[in-house]
Amino acid sequence: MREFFQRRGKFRPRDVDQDGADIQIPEDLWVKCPRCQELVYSKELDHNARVCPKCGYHFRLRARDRIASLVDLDSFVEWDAELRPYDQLEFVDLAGPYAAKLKQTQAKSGEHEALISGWGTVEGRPIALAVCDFEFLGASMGSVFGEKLVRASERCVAGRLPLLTISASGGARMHEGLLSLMQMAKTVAALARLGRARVPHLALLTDPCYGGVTASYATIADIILAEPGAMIGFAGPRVIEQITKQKLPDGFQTAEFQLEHGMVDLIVPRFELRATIGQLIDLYERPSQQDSPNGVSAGDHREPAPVELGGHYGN
Amino acid sequence: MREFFQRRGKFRPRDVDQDGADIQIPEDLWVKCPRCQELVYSKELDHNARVCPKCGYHFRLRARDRIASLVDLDSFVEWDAELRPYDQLEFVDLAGPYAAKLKQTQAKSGEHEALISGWGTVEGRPIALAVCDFEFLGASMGSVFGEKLVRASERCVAGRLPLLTISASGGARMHEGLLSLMQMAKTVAALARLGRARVPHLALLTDPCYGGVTASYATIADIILAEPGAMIGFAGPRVIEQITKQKLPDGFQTAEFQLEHGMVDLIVPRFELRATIGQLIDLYERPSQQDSPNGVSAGDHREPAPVELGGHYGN
Amino acid sequence: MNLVATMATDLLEAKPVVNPITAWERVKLARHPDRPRTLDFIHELMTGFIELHGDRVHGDDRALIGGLARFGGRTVMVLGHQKGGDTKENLERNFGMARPEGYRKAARLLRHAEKFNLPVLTLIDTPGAEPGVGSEERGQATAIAESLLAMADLAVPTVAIVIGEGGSGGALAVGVADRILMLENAVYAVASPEACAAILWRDAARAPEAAATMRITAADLHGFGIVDEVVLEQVPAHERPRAAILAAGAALRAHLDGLIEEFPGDDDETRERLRDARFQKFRRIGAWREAAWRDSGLPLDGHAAG
Amino acid sequence: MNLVATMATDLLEAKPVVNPITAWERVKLARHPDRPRTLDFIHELMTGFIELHGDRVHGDDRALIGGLARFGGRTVMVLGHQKGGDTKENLERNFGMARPEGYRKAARLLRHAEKFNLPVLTLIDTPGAEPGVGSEERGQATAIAESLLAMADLAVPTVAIVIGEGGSGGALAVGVADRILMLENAVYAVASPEACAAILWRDAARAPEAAATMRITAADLHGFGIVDEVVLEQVPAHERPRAAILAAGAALRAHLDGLIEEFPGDDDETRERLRDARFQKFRRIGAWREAAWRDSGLPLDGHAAG
Ligand SMILES: [Zn+2]
Ligand SMILES: [Zn+2]
Repeated sequence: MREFFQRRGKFRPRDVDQDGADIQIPEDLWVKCPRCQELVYSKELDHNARVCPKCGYHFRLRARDRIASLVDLDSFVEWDAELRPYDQLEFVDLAGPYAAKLKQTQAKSGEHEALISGWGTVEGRPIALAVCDFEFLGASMGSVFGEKLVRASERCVAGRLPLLTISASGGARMHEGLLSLMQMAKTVAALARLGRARVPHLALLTDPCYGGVTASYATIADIILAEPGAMIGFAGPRVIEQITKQKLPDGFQTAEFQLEHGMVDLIVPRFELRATIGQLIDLYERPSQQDSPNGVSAGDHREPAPVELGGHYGN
Repeated sequence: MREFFQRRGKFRPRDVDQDGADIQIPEDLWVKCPRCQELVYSKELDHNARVCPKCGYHFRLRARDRIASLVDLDSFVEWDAELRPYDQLEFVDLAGPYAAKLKQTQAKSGEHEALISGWGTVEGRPIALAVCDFEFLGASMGSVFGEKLVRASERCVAGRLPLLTISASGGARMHEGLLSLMQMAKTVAALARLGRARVPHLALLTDPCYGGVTASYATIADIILAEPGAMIGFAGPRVIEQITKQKLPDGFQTAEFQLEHGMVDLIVPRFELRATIGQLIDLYERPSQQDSPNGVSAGDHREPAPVELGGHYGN
Repeated sequence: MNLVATMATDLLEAKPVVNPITAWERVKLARHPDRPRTLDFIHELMTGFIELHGDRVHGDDRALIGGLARFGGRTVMVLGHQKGGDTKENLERNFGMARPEGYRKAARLLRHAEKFNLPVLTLIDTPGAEPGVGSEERGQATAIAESLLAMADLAVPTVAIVIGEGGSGGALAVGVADRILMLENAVYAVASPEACAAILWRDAARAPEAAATMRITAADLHGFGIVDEVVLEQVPAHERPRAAILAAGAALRAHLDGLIEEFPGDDDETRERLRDARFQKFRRIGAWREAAWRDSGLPLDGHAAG
Repeated sequence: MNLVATMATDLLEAKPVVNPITAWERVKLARHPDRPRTLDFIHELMTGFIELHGDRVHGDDRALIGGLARFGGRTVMVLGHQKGGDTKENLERNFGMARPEGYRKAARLLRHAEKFNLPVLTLIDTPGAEPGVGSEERGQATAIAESLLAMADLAVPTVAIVIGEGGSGGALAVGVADRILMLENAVYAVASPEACAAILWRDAARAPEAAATMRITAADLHGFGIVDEVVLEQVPAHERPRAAILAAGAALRAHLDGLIEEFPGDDDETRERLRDARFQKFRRIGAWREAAWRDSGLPLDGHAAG
């Protein structure tokens, strides 16, 4: 099997504060699959798109790994990487000031914020991406997250570029108080404009996807995709159990549960995602092109192109 | 108590085929209330808007009685009374040809079709009405029903006149085959135009309201009112019981059930209907009139005007 | 002539386009278990189909499906009732009887089509909307009405085709189209012949008689001006499904091309003109007369001015 | 200056508009059982209120109500969370915690308001959207998102006022307004101080500390540029409810008049201008900096250019 993508450590962002090396996972590490409990060789997992080869469990992906796994080689151009979170509230909790926590998190994650945005091509078709990095404070929705998403959306309106949002988030960022909550309104208002411009917004919900993200931009998309087994909801399962003292039903809040309850359009296994996105862009981008003389479209049943990944960041 | 309206026999349409006298209810008849099983003196029932004085049960109203109970004295002008149903299918069932059945029904009901339309004023405010007469073949939705409703709606667009539909129906008229079914599309398409013209459509659902009527124009209204206790649904309870072999829940398909399930805006007792309709027209008709100097609207809390009824048809 | 009379359609001139087999025989053909179903048409006629799921409020109805696909060089939104091929699939598909979730999904996908200016194709094949406690609780009537409204209001070209059973409001909910086609052995009725017979003959077994008088065949409905084109089946579709599918595809293509030629672009004026034409199409459907007033001394009934 | 830096709002200039009582004391005032609630405001300030019910898909939420009324010589659509006055009513009102039905009703009534060009007033008073199995099954997140979208897209003037507790996404769902007002002792927060304390201090009892650092008071939020006007309470609203209601009414009236003066009529151009102004309002909210690239040799962090 081809390598699905290179190890995460190699997609080091260009402007990290600290060298990414200290958070690289050694290639010979064994990882325990949280679903089937089997041990999987880390390198094998990477070669398999971080999908458990034993049971199909989809491990979480870092934002840059996700982007690398989707876009054509060397095609991704990042936007607004210079935006930095800022502790306007002078928020201090048990762990100390938010400002210090930010520095720590930036160093540990190698990212400045929880959302990476930019554009690239998928099977040759341009698309904008806005991708959550759950390793950055649970991809909570702070001011920079909101601002980056809004700027991406504005570029999409201007350039008539379809937008793919890929979400995984614990919800709001409490350290930014109501400014964080307001990012729900801000991003929805921006995407409302994208909608009025009739530019498609595709959303991919990945594990875990909760709170402010699910209750704002992610679920008003034109097409809602989800990864198999992803946990998706408004309130987290522990909160619900604590408050209602109810045992939660089996499979509660999984992507499959959301499909059954009418909340998502389709569940796409990671291996098929690139092809599905390509096919969707294609459907929107050439709505009435004559593509064959005999009345049946040709070339719509593309074979998923070989997945070429990650190389442009380093290897 | 004032007479709520005159006996139905007196609202004889101007152009009946046969004299209405033979279907007048004698004034001294006793009527058994289907809910509380008490005997009510017929005249007392009429004086009480045909609401059971013992238990509040709302007896069904004929279309012209309903109109008389709502509009200002002498204000109603009927539309399209000259439209006649026509047996295009040459439909024949166990009881004989549809054409013959129509004649019989017209004679017995004193109406030419199941929908009476026109306009009048309610507390001085002009409004169009389209009212089902359940006594006419269960107010099934035939071609004339549809055509009259469409013409009424077109007049409302032209004159920016709010439309009140009052429905009670068993559903489609099988004797008119697919022409009957298509009246659902035809009326909805007409009301879609009314909607695009931003003219309000108020709907009152009364007992019983099923099938094609509930599944078309009646439930796409801007405001949906229902009479207390009215049975409202898509499929009838007997059909559902037969097919599903399930016992139906208590109160299934009542107006109160529909309110609880989010399908109607409010339940209006018959005595309050005139005032509620007046208030609603008022809210739409003068959306931003300065009606008091101190910033709080005056005159919105009108006392329900004394109900003056029916006289213009005869008494 | 003293009589004011109008007729929306002219029955007298309608001629059967096919051999006279009985209406009841057609009902049996329309319901034949081997008759091609919606997904067979989609897979044969279209490419790149991506099924979209869910009503965003309660569930996903497997009896009424829809999604994006390429057809005739265009991206279209395709919707249709889906019956099952065997008992297991029929249970999953609820025998093609949609629930409120199905109609709400339909309305959602119709709005999606309008947003992206995609033409809509619908395939009709259902015994009717599901009658049931749950469906009533979740507003079956309201859901159907809203799907009708979404179709009536749609500003993109729409073509519907009845491929099997066109059963009542549950069928019409996705049938308010600019063009309505029917396969020759499909039927389209206000109620099932069995239900009609049970009510009007007090005996469901008299369904064949009911079927005949209800005028439910493609030829009848073409005669009434409801159906724009009858797609012939050289042999019944269950015997040669691919031939029927391709014939349907050619007809769908021709009507869609015609509509797009007549209503090109997505500017406000074209959209309004399209909606208006659709309204006028349905506006004409029905049979009625206009009588003079009784007090003018004229007879109440007259002959149709065909 | 080498540093590229922006700040959306200027905290440094924000001054408390009232006596410095603690944030936690305000939380207690905001939740006081005798504090006037949405229906008290409606009945005192408006006439001819007709409550409209139902989401047309599943139910009617008594925790989030709405309807038509006359206010300031205009017909308005008014929406608000409704807490109960006693235990019985609180159970009926679910303590003001709306379910998906409530947010879907809100979206429906917002579209209604737009259709008839009626301005919208919303009153915010909720601990938050209900967390529960049923709410999740029926798409609580989706319902909130669609209410946000409906408000963002609305082409009529909207004024929101936080009258008590503004709790998280469940509050914001009806808060995407052209003007946002707050009563002086109301609070508005991304999470309850108890929840925040439980997570960040691992001890819900430290809610008072959390409340202080979360900056949830009207004065704070006015300082951040989120709240347009703080409506003073001469004494806490539960002591003299009518005075607070009338003060709120006057402020609502002034902002609504101002909006209608700025955006008169319902032509396409005005509607687009109104939507655009609303977008720009929310577009500005947030705190961030723009740093130069590391490889340009500049420091990553800098001072705010206030
Ligand atoms: Zn595994
Ligand atoms: Zn009684």
